[in-house]
Amino acid sequence: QEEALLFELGRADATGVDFDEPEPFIARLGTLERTGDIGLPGLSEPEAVRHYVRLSQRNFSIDTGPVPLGSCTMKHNPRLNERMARLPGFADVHPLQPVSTVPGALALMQELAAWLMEITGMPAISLSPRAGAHGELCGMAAIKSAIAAKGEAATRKVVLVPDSAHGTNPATAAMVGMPVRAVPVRADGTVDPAEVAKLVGPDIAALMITNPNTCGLFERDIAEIARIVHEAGAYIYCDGANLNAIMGRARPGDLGIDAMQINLHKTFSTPHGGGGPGSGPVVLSARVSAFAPLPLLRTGADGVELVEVGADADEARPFGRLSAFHGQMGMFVRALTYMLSHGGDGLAQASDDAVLAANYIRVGLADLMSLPFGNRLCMQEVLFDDAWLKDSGVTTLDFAKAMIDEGYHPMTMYFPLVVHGAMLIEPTESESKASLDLFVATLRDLALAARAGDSERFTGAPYYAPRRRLDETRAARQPVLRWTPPAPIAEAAE
Amino acid sequence: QEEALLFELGRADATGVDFDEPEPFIARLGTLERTGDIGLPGLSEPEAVRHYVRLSQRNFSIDTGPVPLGSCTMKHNPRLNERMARLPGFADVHPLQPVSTVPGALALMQELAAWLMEITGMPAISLSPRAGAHGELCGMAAIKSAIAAKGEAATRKVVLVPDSAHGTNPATAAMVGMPVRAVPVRADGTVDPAEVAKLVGPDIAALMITNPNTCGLFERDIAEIARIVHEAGAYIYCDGANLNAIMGRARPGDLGIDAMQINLHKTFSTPHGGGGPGSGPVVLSARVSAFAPLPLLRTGADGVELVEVGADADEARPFGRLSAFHGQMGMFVRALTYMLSHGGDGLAQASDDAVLAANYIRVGLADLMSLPFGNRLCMQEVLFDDAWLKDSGVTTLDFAKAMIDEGYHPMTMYFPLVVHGAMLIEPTESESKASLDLFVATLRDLALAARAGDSERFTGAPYYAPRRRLDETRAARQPVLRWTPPAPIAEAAE
Amino acid sequence: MRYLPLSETDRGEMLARVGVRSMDELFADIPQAMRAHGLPKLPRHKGEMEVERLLSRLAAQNRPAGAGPFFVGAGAYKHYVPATVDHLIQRSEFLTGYTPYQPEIAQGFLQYMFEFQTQVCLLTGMDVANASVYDGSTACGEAVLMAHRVTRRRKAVLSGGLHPHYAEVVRTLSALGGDTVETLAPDVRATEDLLAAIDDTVSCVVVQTPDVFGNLRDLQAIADKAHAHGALLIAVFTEAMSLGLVTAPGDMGADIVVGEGQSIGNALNFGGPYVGLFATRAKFVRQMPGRLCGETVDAEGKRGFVLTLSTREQHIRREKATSNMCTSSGLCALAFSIHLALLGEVGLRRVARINHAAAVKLADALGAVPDVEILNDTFFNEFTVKLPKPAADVVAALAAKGILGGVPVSRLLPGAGLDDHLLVASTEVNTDDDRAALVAALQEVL
Amino acid sequence: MRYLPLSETDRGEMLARVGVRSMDELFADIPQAMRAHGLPKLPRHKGEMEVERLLSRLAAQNRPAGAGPFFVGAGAYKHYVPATVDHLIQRSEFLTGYTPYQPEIAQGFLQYMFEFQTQVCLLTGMDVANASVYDGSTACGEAVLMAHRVTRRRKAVLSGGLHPHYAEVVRTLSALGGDTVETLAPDVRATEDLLAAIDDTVSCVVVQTPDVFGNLRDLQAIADKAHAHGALLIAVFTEAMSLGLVTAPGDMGADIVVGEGQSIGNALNFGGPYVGLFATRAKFVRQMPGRLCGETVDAEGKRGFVLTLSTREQHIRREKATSNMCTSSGLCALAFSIHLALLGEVGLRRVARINHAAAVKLADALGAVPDVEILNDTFFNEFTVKLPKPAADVVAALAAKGILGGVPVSRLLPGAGLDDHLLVASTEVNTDDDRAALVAALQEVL
Repeated sequence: QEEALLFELGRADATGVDFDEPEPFIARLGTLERTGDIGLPGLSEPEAVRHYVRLSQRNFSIDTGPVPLGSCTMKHNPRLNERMARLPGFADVHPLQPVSTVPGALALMQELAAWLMEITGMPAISLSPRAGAHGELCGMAAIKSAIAAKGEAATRKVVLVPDSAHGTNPATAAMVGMPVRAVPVRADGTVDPAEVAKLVGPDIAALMITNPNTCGLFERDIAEIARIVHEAGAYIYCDGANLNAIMGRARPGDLGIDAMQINLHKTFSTPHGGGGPGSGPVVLSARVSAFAPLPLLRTGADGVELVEVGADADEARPFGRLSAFHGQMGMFVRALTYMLSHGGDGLAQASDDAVLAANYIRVGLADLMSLPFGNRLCMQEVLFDDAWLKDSGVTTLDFAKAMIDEGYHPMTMYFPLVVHGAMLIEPTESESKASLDLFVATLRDLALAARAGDSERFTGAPYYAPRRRLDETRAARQPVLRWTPPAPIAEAAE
Repeated sequence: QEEALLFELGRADATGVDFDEPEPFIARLGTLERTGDIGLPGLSEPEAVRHYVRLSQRNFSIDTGPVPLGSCTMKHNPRLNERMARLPGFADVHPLQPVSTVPGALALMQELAAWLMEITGMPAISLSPRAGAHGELCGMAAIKSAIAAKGEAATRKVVLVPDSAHGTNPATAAMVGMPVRAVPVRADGTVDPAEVAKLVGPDIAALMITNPNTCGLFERDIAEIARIVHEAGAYIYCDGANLNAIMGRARPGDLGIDAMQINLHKTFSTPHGGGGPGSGPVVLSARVSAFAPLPLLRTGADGVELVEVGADADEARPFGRLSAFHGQMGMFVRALTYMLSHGGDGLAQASDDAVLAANYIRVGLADLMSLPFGNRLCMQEVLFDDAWLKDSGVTTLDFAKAMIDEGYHPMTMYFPLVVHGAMLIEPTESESKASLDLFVATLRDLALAARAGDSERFTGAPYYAPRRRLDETRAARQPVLRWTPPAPIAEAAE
Repeated sequence: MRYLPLSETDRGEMLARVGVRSMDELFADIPQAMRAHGLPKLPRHKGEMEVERLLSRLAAQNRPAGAGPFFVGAGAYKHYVPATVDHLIQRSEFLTGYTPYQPEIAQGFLQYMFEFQTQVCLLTGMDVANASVYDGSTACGEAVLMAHRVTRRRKAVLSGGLHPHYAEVVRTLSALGGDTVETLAPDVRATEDLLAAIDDTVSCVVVQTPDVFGNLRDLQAIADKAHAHGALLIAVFTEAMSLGLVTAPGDMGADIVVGEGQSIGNALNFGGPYVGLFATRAKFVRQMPGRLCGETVDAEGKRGFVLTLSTREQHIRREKATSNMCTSSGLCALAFSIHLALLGEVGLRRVARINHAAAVKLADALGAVPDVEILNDTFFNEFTVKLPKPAADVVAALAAKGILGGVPVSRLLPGAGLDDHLLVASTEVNTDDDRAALVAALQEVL
Repeated sequence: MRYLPLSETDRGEMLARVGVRSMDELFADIPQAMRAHGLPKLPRHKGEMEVERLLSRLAAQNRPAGAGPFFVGAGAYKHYVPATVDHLIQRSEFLTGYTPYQPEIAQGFLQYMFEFQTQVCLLTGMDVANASVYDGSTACGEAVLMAHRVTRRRKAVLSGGLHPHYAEVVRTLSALGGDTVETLAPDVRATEDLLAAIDDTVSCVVVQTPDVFGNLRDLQAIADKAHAHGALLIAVFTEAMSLGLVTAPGDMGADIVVGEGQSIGNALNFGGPYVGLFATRAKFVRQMPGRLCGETVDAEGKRGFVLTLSTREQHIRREKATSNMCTSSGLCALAFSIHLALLGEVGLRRVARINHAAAVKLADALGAVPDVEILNDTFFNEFTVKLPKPAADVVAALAAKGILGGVPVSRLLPGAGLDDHLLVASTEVNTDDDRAALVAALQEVL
């Protein structure tokens, strides 16, 4: 059954809430009272429940099946997190109520900060960023501020970005006014310190690197790279999207990283929710820690203090404010709940299991699908390219869409850009061995079918989803971005 | 995708909870410590979530589409009810903690009782019964006790039950040790007082009637029937399953009813939950009110009092206890939440809308489907028979199964027994006009297809459900009522 | 009104289509003399915010178990239920679905029922279990009726260790059906001579373990004698968690096992809804009351599940049914099944051990209080304490100090001469601080 | 560990299949010198019950808005959100789904986004809206950057009525990008001369209404002058509920409308997550940041929805993107959309009127307190009060009496000489008793 749009179901006079009109009073709106209809449709509660329940059923989710999206870390979202985030003491607290009435909220933020610093081995953190890319912006802003503090703002402006970077890295560099220069990736999928050495100089502000990188590999020369960058007077930003691979195995703080965002909705299980909200705290090295944004947390005589104004920031030199209030508290509660549940032992085990699962998939598929950097150990995700599909009439996209018919969310496709037709698979630690075995068996079955020339199974896929393939070109060429009322019949007839 | 059984997914060493072993201690189990494996499978939390989410998706529910089951009143289940029932002050309270620590719980029960008595116009109530049939048992026990108190226990034993009664009515009579005698229904689908007059006598304990009855009709001679029954020294039990038709329009207390159960999961929106839990408070007339079961609520000097012991019951003469503790508190909270939300005006409007919706469906289908008692006004449900399907090769069952393919839960089928191939449709007040229009249009389309001889669409239905028709005969002939481990291969080979 | 989708315009159009001029006319079948005119004595509808405030105010007048030290049991127990359980049972497709009479669109319900039945069989050591009944006490009442059907006898013998509410339910049902019940005297120390009560007129013996006083009972000898006389042994439990640590009734010869499943997956709820577990031997299945799910195949040969053996049930058999029940405890059974799946074998056993350890700790601590005597040799997570004062007074005094210290036996058995007896339970939710607080407070109030 | 499905046996089998002898070997690529060896300084894993207790203890140290009289606003507002909203957004298929890049299995997300975009257009009076950004303040910052792109100028003028946090965000982003910002002085009584600040170098004027002091602003004259000079008007709101009662920014000439949507559907959450609304004129759509959902058809011609115009976005355009954002405020936007669907036109307008009435009542009552002055001529549900004492002290004194009385302007604008100014908000959650309590307490503490 199809589900109509809210605007087709709803009615101007319908409502799903009951409030009595206020008693007559004299309005204080001046001349600015809204006139005319807004045009909003309303639904009674039963209709609203059915509409959204039906809509939900048209979505795939972790709870319904594996979502092996590389670099997205779609792991289990515990329900305890949701329950804790809804405690009135967290959910029903205003960011500007007196600080004396929220000591528990500040303590929670401080505790979260302590865990994240310990996990990453970094000495400072800002909880303010509202998503991963916001965290990148925060980290690069801190680096830019540190450069400015050294009086090099005018000269040190270029950011080095490896080919394999997320699109957010160059976009973030652009937002802090820094042009990007590419660093080629060597044949084994990692960054060559020699290449970095060639590129660094007094114009270089920072290197943005991802580690483990988007090929699923640990940048084994990271320490050497860091040394080269730091000696050149520049800084290292690390994209922390893949932190889930290395908890308890390596600490960014030991690798020479100056700033790194932590996607709480990846490594620390806050729900993706179909695109957000995220949360992207940034850990900072001693080199840049003075340059975090407002607000700051500080341990004072009376416990945790909240610093909201630059003048109160003591030795800190905040570069400003990235958003209103103190950050994504709701996500902090969930992430801390997750961490307390796992403990240090559980977090390390999670990383181990995640890496084991990716390698298990790798060996399960290595004979049928092609590994651009050879059949070697990977981190929490394994990268295939489309060389094995050559001449099959099946593309990476087709293959991914056929996975839908088998009950899976497709893997990350066509990313990273350094390999052709990339398929980046990250199972996470949340899948059982039985689930991994079934996944491997299913992909083997699909791969054999593709090689056998059964291309229709792929090019027409998905067949068993709520929709067949959608016309994205049409959507972009003739954008219809909102509902508009159908023309009245009389008008239409004119 | 299929979903394996818990026993196929789970493992003996897996668990989704974390507890540390207790420190060593000396057990006090005597010789009765359990030895050997229990055989229970465990799941990690991610696996459990996925298992049950996937299972849920194989169910139809009110939230996903209309469930027009006659006499079941599948109405909207507000989420506020769920939230209120989970307040720690209701959900986390023990039935045997000191009464002084639960005044709010008793007050809530008292308030619920007051609303139910006012809606039904009855002077007394027992909240104790745990479901509708339990309420019937309670009501009939009260009647039996009243008869015994008059010294007629040995002689007055027969219960009159109209043909159109629910199966629970005779089963309940059997549980109170009373044989059943049938009352034929007259041609217009209601009970004829003259028939009752013929049957009453000193051996008759009670008449069990349903009003509105299961043909969707109001028993218009109920007052006359009550007079006859009472004059003969007997009592009237009314099945309250269809109370949703008459709130604010008629009160059982004004009709001469002596006892009636109220299904909170029908009229008062507590969730059906795939079969329970229910709750079946019983309202009682002055004639039988002394004979309610324990525990009782009573308004004393210090507010509401809980009477748990017969000796403390003053003028009441409880016939015993129907179950442990005080009843379905969780359902009481939900029902009262629903009532407070609706208010007297909203409850009356709900009944009006429910009756209007049933009649709207009636007139929408009357020309295509057959109405056994003529195209006349009905109450909250409309009854069709299968006369119109004669020679079509399509049965009531086939027609109902075809509704599944159109996105509907089938209506009640083959009940009441007084008509052939009954189809009993109750839309409730929760469906919008658009939903009712679509329902009528869909059933018209189906009816026309059935008449046009497209029998395959029906006899093979459902085609688009998680399962095709299931072999119920096999299930009953070779019952497999639990999972058993597959025989080990070696053993199987022997 | 937010729950009513029809607008006044809709109503007008629909009335016109129906062919009546007003809502009043729709109710023409109700004779004028009987007509009610709305519900004017009830208050007007209220907004959600206002309703929430009203109910929150009532709720706030009650003292939740989780608000402080809590040792109340006697048939309902405070355990920790994972957040996942409550989340899952609130899914629309579980919460708002109907009884699965249409199996094609109810496989989710039916499969969990099949899994639940199996879990109950494993826990109790029995062959078959139904998909749940109202609660433990009604399960007990139905078990006695079933034993009468199986044995064609009409006399039940109830142990003096049976929960008094359960015994009352049995007596109520038996009185209605004209059957006989012999209830033994309250048996605090599990010393009653049940064997002596068994003869060829008895249909069943009903024994609870752990009994209401907390004692564990070895049922084998009772089973043997009952069987020798053609009677059945009905084993009862009120604390399902105990089955993780103590011998299964099915391993001690029970013919029917019934009990309360609230402890697993369900909140205290001031007494309900709970979930009655009901299991028996395969040979008695057709005499069993309640809903049953069975495995079968669909038209394409795929495994599927249906409600089955419904010829036992009221909607088919009418007055010949095994019971008049037509409601199970659906969502509570689902919660039970999910919680038990999360626990698994290792989790259940461990939590059961923690419960026992908690009770042992508490018994040792209370036993050391002057003038306090622990009456049990054996117990699981609850035991009976003899106090130098009426237990009801002590409980009231403890409550005034914020401690819910247990259930006075006098509340369950008034007039039985056990007014100085107190039932005390300790589960995994109790901390050492909780126990220390009880001991300290008890010393003060004694 | 309950969240990790692999057993030790599984791990052993999988390691063998991978061809390594230990977990350590899996991490061979990490040079030994950099290896960490677990996280020994962090505590061990904890059971759910224990974690819940720890967090509940922290939560209990905070004073929730619902615990007593509450008048705090200044950019985040306490409103009543129906239980249905939170229930629906917790459905697995909404909660745990990924960004809808695979539209065939994400039509539920995409359809609500299309509906959300339309709702935002209607509320703001604009042509197009994105599927939400982080919050109102970041929306404001992004709007300025967008205006720079559209006008190819790099100077923004900020009204003195703009929320100081929002102004700070604009200044931070502008400083990073090397752009210029002119911020007018705090404008308590809405008397600033914005028109004078507009010239041909200005890319945009940013004006909030209701402004941070509560005043309603007529934007038309500013829009006219801005347009005459080739600049854009960016209209900002921090209280989405106001759009139900006050003139839409789109009807006063705004080119970009941004604001905070928290008030509809979302809790206070101590500042986040919230939902940033972002709408503009159709002609600017390709310069707009953020995710957009558009209608299209599938291979069978059925209506469907996809993410579209992604050539604006970072994952395609890299450094040429309109923003680096790759996260919307998904679930918060869904909550907004559901709550607004439940409200509908009539509900939104009515709740907005109730808010206004509540604030008018409170203003009248506070205005009658000696030495207290209400500074606003106009307002929606919040206004500025001048006190005879520092507002921060007054707020602290009120808090000690259990009343959260508002936000001292000094907290937002320290050193601005407005220490005796207090922002006070009243919404539909406030009762007459709440207001009376505030007035009484204020009289005591002044």
